Amino acid sequence: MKKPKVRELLEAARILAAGPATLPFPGAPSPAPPKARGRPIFHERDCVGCGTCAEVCVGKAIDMRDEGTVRRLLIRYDSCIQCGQCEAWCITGKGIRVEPEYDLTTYDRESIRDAVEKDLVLCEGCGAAIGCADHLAWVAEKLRTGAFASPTLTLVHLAKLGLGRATGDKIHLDGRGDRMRVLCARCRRPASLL
Amino acid sequence: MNLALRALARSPWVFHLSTGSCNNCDIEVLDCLTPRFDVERFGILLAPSIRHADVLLVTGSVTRQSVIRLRRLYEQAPKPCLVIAVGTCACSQHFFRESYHSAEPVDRIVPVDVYVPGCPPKPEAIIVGAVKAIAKLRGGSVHVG
Amino acid sequence: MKTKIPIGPYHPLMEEPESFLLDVDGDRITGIDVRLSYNHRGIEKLSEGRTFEQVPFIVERICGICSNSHPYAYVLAFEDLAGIQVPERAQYIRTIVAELERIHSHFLWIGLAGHFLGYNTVFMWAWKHREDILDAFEAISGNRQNYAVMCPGGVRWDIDDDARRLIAEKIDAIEPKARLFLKAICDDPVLHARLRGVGVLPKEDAIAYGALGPTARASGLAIDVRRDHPYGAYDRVEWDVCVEGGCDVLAKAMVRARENIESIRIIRQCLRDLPPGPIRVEPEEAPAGEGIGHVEAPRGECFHYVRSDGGNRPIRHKVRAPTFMNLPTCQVTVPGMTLADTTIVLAAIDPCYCCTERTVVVRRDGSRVGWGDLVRLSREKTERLCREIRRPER
Amino acid sequence: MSGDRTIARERIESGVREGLGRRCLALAWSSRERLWIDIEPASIRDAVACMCRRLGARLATATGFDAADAFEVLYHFAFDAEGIVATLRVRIQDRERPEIDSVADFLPSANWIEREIYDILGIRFRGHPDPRRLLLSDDWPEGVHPLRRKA
Repeated sequence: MKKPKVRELLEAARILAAGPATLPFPGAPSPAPPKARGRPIFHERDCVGCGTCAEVCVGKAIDMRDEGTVRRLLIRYDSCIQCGQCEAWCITGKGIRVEPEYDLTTYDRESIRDAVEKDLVLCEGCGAAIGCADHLAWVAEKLRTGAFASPTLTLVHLAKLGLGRATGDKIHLDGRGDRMRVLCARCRRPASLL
Repeated sequence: MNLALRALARSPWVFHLSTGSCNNCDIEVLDCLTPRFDVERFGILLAPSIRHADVLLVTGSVTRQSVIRLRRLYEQAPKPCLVIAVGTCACSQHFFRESYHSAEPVDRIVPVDVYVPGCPPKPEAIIVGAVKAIAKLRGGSVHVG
Repeated sequence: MKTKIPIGPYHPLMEEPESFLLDVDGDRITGIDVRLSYNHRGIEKLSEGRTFEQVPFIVERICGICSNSHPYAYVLAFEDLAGIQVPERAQYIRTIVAELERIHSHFLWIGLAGHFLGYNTVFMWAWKHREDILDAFEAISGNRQNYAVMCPGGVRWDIDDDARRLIAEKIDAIEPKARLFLKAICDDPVLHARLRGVGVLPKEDAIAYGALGPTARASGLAIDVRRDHPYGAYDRVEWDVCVEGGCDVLAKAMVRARENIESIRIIRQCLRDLPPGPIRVEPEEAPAGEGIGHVEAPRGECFHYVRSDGGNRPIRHKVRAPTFMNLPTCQVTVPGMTLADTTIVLAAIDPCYCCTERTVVVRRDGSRVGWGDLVRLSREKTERLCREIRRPER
Repeated sequence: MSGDRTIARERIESGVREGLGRRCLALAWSSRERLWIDIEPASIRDAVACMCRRLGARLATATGFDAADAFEVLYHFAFDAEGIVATLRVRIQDRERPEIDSVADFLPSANWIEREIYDILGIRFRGHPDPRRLLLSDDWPEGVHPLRRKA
């Protein structure tokens, strides 16, 4: 009986000497390590609005909606399980980033969200959304000279660089003369073939 | 603020209820009691019965089998009773929304005062949640009923 | 006097809901019945709606304590199905993470067992030391739990030199504590008086009920998936399977305490031998077919079956958690015990209901003896034993 | 190690062929450690008894699967000494009243496994000692089984 007690008393003395183990939180901040997965935040500058994050989100916390000429990506932190898939699959790698910020406590769960809005490029033939201007420009830059094969990509990219006008009013398609226009895949077919 | 409320704010007793969680949030809640975080220094104690508790702490995604129990426990709680939803499951059910055995998120069943999202939330976040709950109580905007 | 006593499903300390119905004659338990469902969340069905890439995040949330074992078993099943060879470095990282998880889980159990026996100091100490492991996890993977380390074809997070140093540091810090607990379980007379001969699961019953992990190994059944069906880097490091012949709760505690030491040994060797190279291969399209993966979770074998029709989602994903097999052994271990011993006997298998039901929660109404009362009974017994043991020394 | 494994594979394969005889409809290895055996539903009790008693396997679990045209039940056995997982597959053709013999009376570990399969797929196990609901909630409607495919 004595030996084990001596051993445990020694341990207790050691712990006593080591000082309190309790963090001073919330009196003092207790930052998470830099790699910690807290809440993901959109970065407007690097996000191209492709919607990959919404696609891979396991908790279906990211909602993508096209309204008029704007695409809106919305992340709801009350549904986010902080798995980091959105950051891992982000095509630019920087459009949505998981920050080590863990304090999301709130009185109203509708209030904890983050959103980004991106301009859409609409088809001049039918008015359907083709994609975000930044996304198409990003693709054009990836393809380099290959992008010239697609008038849509080229026009959007040039407009992005301040050269010319990409989107215009809706037009009535009448054959090959409309090839050099911003068109969706469906309108591209008659414009190229007829 | 009356005396009972003031006493409550100084030492809230918490009843912990898991409505179908993965255990992580529950362990982090227990972790708050251990030396590193030690919420007992704020007078927060785990209560053995809901009838002794001031705070109902709910974790988990609310399964079909537990939903009646959650409702009944809230009815049995002495009022005012604060409800804290800990973890993303309790806040919104995230992917368990699509499950055949899930009921509704906690806040559709009982009024929730503070949400602590996170999967699991760090014990620090749970402490912040408790602090916010007490602040709300002091502000007097708690569901009394 | 014969009575029926329901326990649970909600009680103050056990973090999960479960419901036991005990048949009691006086102070003796004559029968036990278990009701699940409170924690059933339908994960197997949810899996079918996700891509193979997303499933690990779902199975990770089956259970918080085994939040590495379930994804591990799943990725092994997927790799068995798709015939993927995982890079060597990933195998080592997987092994390190799995063993870290085992240490944190066993410390958690030791703490809870201490609490049930009325040794709250043990609870506080064990959980305090466990924080070190969680810190290591947070530094490697970004989360204290739900590490998201496993992915089909490898691992998501690398262990760089900093992380390696950190893990080594944390392991060095926790080793004397693990040894302290081991010694205490070996020679503490109160623990022996309290646990020896309690909750006996004979070897034949362990086999018949298909007991797994520490529950089986404490009954002299030398099974361990890590050795019998080698995966990860377990066949490249030296370690021993911990088997005890006592069949009682003490033996289960011994197995867990000894496994801590073995886990530390495994991690040290893995950190030393960590080979360079890539940490994952991109999995190709999964062919139609089926695969099986199983790993030794802290509680026993965790078994996953995945079936694919050639698409990007599983058409069937079966999960069998260790507690599903271990819990029915309470039919053998609990009857004959006194009420005061029930808590520790039930806790001895380290039950994990969220795993078992992969998904739910339960509770019985009417007059009930709460788990709290049982814990109190258990503590009173320890105190009595303490006094009795102390007396002859005076 | 690999040499031992080859001998163990042969031993188990011949053991299965001898023990099951003509009841074994097909036998295939998908990898070095995974054996798949097809049998008729009628011979399930003999087959499980053979695996557990004669060959010393441990019943790891059983998986129920709704294969649209039939129900499949896969009994997974682990041979721990040999490092092999063998799976017995039965196909139950009757979609209206899927039934199979229970093995829980002589194998307690199958008790919960079979109750679970009944809950999620509605396959009835004839002669089960305790066929109560295990996983689903008290208010779950009778006759609805969540893992069945929609017709």
